[in-house]
Amino acid sequence: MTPQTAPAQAKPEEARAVELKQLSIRFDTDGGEVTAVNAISLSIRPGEITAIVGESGSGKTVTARSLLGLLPANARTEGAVLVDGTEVTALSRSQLRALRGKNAAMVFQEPSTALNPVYPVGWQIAEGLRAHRRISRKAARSEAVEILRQVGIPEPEKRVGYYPHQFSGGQKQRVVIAMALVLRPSVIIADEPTTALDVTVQAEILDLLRRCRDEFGAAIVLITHNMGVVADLADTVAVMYKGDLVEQAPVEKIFAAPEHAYTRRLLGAVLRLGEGKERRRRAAEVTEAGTGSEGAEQPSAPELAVHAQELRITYPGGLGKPDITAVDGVSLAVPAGQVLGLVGESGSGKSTIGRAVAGLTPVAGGQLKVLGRSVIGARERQLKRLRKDLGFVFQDPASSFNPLLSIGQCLAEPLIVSGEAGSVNAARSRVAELLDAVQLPAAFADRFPHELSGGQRQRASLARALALQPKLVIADEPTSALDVSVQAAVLELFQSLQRDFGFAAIFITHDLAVVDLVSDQVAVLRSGQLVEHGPTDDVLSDPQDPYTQRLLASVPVPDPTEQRSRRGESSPLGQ
Amino acid sequence: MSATTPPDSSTTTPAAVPGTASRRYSWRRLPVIRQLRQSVGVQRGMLITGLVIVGLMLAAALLAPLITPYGPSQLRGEDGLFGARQAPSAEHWLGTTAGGYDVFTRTIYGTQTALLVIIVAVAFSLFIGVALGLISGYYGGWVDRVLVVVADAIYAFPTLLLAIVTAIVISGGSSSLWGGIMATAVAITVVFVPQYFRVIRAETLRIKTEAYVEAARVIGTPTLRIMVRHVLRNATRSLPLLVTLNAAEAILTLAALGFLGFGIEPSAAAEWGYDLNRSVSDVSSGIWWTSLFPGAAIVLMVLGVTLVGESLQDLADPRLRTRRRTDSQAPQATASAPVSAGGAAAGVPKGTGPSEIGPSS
Amino acid sequence: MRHSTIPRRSRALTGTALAAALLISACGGEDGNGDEGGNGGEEGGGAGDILIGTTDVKVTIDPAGSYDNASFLIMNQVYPFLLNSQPGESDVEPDIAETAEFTGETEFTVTLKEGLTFANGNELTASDVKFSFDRQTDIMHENGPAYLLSNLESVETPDDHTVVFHLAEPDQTFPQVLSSPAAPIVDEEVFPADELLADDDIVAEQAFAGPYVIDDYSFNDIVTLSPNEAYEGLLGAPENDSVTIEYYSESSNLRMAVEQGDVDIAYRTLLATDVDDLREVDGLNVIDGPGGEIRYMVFNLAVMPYGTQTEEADAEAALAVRQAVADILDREEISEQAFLSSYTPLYSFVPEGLTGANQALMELYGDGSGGPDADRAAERLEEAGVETPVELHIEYGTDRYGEASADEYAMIRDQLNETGLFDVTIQSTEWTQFTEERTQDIYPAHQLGWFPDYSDADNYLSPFFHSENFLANHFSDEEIDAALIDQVTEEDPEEREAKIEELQYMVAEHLPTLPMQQGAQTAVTADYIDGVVLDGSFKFRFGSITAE
Amino acid sequence: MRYIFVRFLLIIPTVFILITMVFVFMRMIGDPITAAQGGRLSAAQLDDMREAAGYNRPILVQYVEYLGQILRGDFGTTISDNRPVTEVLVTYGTATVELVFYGLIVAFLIGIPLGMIAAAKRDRWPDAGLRLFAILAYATPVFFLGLLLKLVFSVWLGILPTSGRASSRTRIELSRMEDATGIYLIDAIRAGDMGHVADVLQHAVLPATALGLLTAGVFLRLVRTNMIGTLAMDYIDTARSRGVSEYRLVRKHAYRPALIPIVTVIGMQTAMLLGGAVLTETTFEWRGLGFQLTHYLSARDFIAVQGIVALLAVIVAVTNFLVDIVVALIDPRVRY
Repeated sequence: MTPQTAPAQAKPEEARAVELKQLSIRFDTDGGEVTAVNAISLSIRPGEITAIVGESGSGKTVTARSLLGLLPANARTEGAVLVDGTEVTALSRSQLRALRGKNAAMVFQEPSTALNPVYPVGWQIAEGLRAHRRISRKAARSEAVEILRQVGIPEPEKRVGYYPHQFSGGQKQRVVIAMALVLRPSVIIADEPTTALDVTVQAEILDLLRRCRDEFGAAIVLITHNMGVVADLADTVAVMYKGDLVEQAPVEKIFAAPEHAYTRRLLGAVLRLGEGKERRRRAAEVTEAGTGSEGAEQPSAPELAVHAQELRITYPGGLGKPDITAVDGVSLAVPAGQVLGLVGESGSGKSTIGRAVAGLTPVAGGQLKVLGRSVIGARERQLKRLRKDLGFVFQDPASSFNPLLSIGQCLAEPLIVSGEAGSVNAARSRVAELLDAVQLPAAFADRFPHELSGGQRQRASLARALALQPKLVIADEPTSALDVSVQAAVLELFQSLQRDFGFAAIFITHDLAVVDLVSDQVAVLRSGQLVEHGPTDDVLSDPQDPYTQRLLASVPVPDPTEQRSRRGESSPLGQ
Repeated sequence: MSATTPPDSSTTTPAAVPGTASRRYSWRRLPVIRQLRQSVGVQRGMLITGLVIVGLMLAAALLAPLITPYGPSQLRGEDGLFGARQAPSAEHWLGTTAGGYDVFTRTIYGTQTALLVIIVAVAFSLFIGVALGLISGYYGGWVDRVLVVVADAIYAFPTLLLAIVTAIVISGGSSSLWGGIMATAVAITVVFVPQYFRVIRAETLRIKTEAYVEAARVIGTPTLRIMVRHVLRNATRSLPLLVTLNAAEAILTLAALGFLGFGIEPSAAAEWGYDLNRSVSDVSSGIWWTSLFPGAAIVLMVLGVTLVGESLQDLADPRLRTRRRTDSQAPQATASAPVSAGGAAAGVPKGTGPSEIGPSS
Repeated sequence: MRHSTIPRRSRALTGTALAAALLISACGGEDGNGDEGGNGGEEGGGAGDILIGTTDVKVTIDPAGSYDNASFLIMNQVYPFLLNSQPGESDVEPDIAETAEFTGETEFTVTLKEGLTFANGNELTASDVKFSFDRQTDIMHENGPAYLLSNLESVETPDDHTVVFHLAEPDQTFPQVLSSPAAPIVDEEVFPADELLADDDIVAEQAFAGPYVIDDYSFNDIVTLSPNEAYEGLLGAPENDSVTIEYYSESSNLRMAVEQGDVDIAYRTLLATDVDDLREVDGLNVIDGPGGEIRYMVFNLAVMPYGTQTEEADAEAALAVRQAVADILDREEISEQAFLSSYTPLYSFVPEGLTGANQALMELYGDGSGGPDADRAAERLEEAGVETPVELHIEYGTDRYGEASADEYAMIRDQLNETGLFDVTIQSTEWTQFTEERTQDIYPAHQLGWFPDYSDADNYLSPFFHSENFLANHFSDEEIDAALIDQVTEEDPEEREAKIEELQYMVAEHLPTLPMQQGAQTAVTADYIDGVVLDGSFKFRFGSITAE
Repeated sequence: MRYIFVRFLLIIPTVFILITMVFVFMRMIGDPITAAQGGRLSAAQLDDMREAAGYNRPILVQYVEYLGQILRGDFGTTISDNRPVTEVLVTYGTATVELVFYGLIVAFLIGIPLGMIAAAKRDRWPDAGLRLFAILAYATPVFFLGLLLKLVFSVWLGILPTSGRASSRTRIELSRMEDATGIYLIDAIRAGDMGHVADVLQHAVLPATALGLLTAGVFLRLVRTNMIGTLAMDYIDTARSRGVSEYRLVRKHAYRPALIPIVTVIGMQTAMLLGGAVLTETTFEWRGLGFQLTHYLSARDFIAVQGIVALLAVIVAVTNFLVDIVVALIDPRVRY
């Protein structure tokens, strides 16, 4: 099937795929009216990819949904939304239905929930066709097969009858995109289409989206918070901040010369691979200058904080099924006072290793020594001594605090359990110190976890991990749930704390830029096996393993020019 | 920010950053009151109706001696026996029963019996069910497996039969007030423990993997402390619904046992099911007052309790909750509104669907 | 005393129609909706098909395995007895026997009629008779009536038509035993000697020699009977074409069924309220008969107030307490309110309608005419030095003796407490538990009821008041023991009647039990039904029923 | 297949536990001899009979003996009325199954459409009314509802029979049929007499309504909650963004996933219906297992009670098993 649409350039300059005029969106909530989008105006040309960027709560998703009239009942809209020249807000239900899918289609963030689990994907694709055209079942099916082939699903004839759960995450997202493409819409709205995916898969999906524009001539509205993705894909960028549209410009201009202060701040917080080397060098100088910081002097500190040999960790399988091996024969070491970055995609076993070191997951085989003690087969009583010297920072700041206890109570918990404080009141001063160490006001002790923002909670989480002055801290994706700017601040705090307290750390993450920033050493994991292990600079600048190389290549660089040239080098996306 | 975060993570919105000091122990955070303040429209109507009915029943139980002209087992007034099956009159507002008791008096006093059964039954099932569920969910292993199979087996047991057998075993078949109440309560407990067990076990399994429990384990918190302070306290969110269901079921079982003749002796206490049983034969004789009032009392009581339970469940589940329509409060005032632990802070539950997304992206 | 019209003594054979006419109480008269149900009387010619509804639960129709009203109701129609009573009579005469008489103090000889057969063609001989009685005692089934035969030592068959029963002790009630549930004659070629036979097999084998055979049999649901051509006994050939018995579980449903014409006759057991209502319904007749059932209260002489096992044991005071209770209770009031007169006051141990019954308690206690007398009770207690109020706990069983038990005992409590002389508490216990505990000296006083095994006054005396009585209430009196044996061996009927009356006065002085109420039999029929006879034999015979 | 097999094996422990529980319970509450003869025999006589029947032996011995019997496929003969337990189960089991089946039909016919309406009209007055109806259905005891139904439809209006499974004439004819199934409706249809069919159906209306309304209330609430939940799912939005009509969203996309939890609770509902059947059967003279059970229980007939409970347990367990299979059919994710 050849694209029928004329190239974007053929359209007159005035043509607009999407036009927002003074759009305001407000919500009626339990607590009153909340303004989500504040009088924004925006226009998107056909055949162009426009990225809307911003942090949580900036109103970018609401804006995108308003294009299809998909706002909840408690939303009230002012201003105009024009899609393909049609005023969306004034449409009747049936007119709206005719518009949806045909003029504009949507790609959602989470492919696994965007597909109805009880129907085959072919059925779901055909459904869109049949909703807009009179078409026989057979014809709809063959169109479904064709579109699946075009989005790169192997064996589409067979897989058109598969159910969603029979596809991998990346394939599901391809199916979702196929569903959007099949009606040849002039606008595709993609809401964080790659956030739930691994880096390597993300690269493939981004490529597919680019083809959507090139081959199908669709205008794409891309909602994202990832500046790398923006640099990779977008033609134009619109920056939103707390419901306002603060800046709209071509992508090169945004990256090269951001005008608005917020845009500058946003870009400034973006981490780039390779920056770490420089920072590390500077940091090393500082440490040398201030010789004999606390941690280094501990005489009893063993040479290796963590020493794993041929580590094997399994999870019990279901009824009558073999155990699942999560980690298989991994050997690694973390010297005292050093930070090991543990990198890998989802399912690589990185978190499992972290949990095993903390004694949260039993080890099936191999050897694991933590701070000089073997934790394999150790009883809870024996582990208890060790636990005083361990700190753990969890990924999700929302769930790592008991919602019913105040921050003060949470921070006092380790002190009470270890016997250092008798009660929450007795621990008050120490809690205040801890809060101060993570740059939070002491008054926060009386607040409840849900009253803190994500970044504040992650700081508190750090404070809790440090309460007993541990010799080893395990940080499991501590920043992956945070906004870019918050992430930068938390990472900075982590580094300075690590310098001050001198603890060894295992830093688990999927983000290579973060590893680059914080770690002295890197271990790369893939499907439970160690692929590469060495000093950060060596691994990142000169990866030996092909997987590490591919991983590095897949990370989009937050610089449109560089990214464009990189894309030229790397092989175009085959299947 | 991402769909993988559970609903409680929605508080990164600016609105949630509090501007006022702690309000931890305010009465507004008390269970039912908090929900009452949260509710709107139909849901509020349901909740209030339920609360009013339950309140009236409570009042009837406590003030029974003041409201009623006679005692529940009184057969004789100043002019001798009341007489059986007397039609409603000035002396007997709702007539008299086949046994010659005053229907109004017995209907009112019936609330006392019903409430006693509810209290004892709920206390028993709650305590045992929660303890077993907690242990089973937290420790797992063979204890868990055995308990699950046993709970499932009890579930498959016809409840009423179980209740009858338990009633005979417990009270030795005797029909004293406490014998009857304990029998019903234990019977209800046997039936309901599996339900508490299931719910608490499921919650425990969920909470056990929550980061804050792991955080507690990492610092070496003793197991009992984890179970009580972290798991149990957070596992109680479905309990209000279960408790009300349990209460409603207790009333119905008491009535069913009474109806089948395993209940409480009429001179020991007033019990609706028993009175209803005795009135079955009256209906065909055109004597309606002996069955209608005790029957209506059962329905009303169960209705009230269930309305409260259903509304609480609706309010706890963001999917089912109706949001308040326009309100004069300014947006920033949301911060001082009570915020549920369920995370519907400022009414902006996380994007699970179009009807729920708010001003976040 | 609705049933007082029943002739006490058997006379010559009167026509069944006459007896029925005597028994049927004033009928509702006008033609109501009699044919609405379409169940009776539509086939011209014959006396039609009769539909009877009952709430009694049947156990089995094997005579060795059941001892209950519902099972016996069927057995009465399908099995032959050596001795039986005519409708309207309570005294027995030969049924399939030619003669039956005492041929010695402990020897009873029966000769059978010639040429008797079962419906399946098997001959009915003396050997079948011996088999039937031996089988009862061999199986000794837990639900069976075998212990009624405990006085029977052996059965002898000198020839095919003669049966000789050898008794252990002299017993004038034995002829009655031969018409009791222990005595149906069964086919030895069909029934196994040492175990029960399933109902369906009995029906399939047609092992019947009574007036009817069973055509259709659906357990505790529907049973259809049709006349047995082979029957040549006392009761004669049935006057109807068939009888169907339908079983109900709720008496209210039975009531509606008879009211709406779904059944022609409702028999056992309608609630008093329903019977009361149905008396007023056009097109229905209510037929009353004497009931052998009695309700009474048992005092445990060991644990009642001042009982032998209590701290302040005092036989005099204990007796005074019992007598005071007898003085105070107002049976009439209870009968009217709790039972709507479906039970009538009982003033002796032997219920009215049986040979030898009197009203001993009426003379001895209360106001002398059956009413209560609290002052007399107060005097009695004071004389015996009893402190008032006397604390007394009375237990009653649920279900077994009807739901109205609760009302009955609530009223007893109310009447006793009202005088200020007593502080009575009552409580009910589920039947099986109750009956287990009643012999364990737990209840100071408790409820019981009695259905007779056969229509003889002794059945209301010996089991209760002999030293080895089944009540286990620690009552024992040598004089009474002797008197009991004396009356049961007395061969002269007049003499025996006098001794029984005397015995009732003796027991009434001691009051180990307190008679309360006597039951009545009631049937409600459509007004096109005739020939329903309820009499002192407590057997309901279907053969005399006709539908117009 | 393996999943089905393993799932099937799980029925065994459930039934075993129940049998054991009933065995122990029954031995705690007295024996059939006392129940039958306690009112007329002395304690010594009773003891002799108990001894003869073997009820005085240690409970463990009796239990092992009982298990042995069951393993040999011998469920015994009822003590109180001398009938093979298997026969009791077949006769009354079919009646109960028939009643529960009618009840489920009523529950489906009323509960599911009303639940969908309530979900669609969420938080408006039809919803409020329907929810109130659902709660009332739950709050009204079966025996009270039965009483009211009988009062209105039989006593006042006289349009429906008060009790029984069929009129006696029908019952007699059906019981005369050879190889009768015991399920009256089937038998009546096979007999080919429309009068009988009508009669059977007329008798079924009130009991089925009384029993079914309760479950209808449960279904209504469940359908409503699940529909609301499902309608909030992402894939509904995805479909909506493709221009799928709202009607189709409800009918095709929300309905089937929302049905899964309902199918799941049918297992539990069956247990509940069987329990409720005790009261319905008593109220409406429906000679089924529940009705018989109370009777056997008061007679302390161990054998009969154990047999009936075992059958009920098997029915519930098998229903749960079938439910799991059906869920697997509806929900592709569960398939193996």
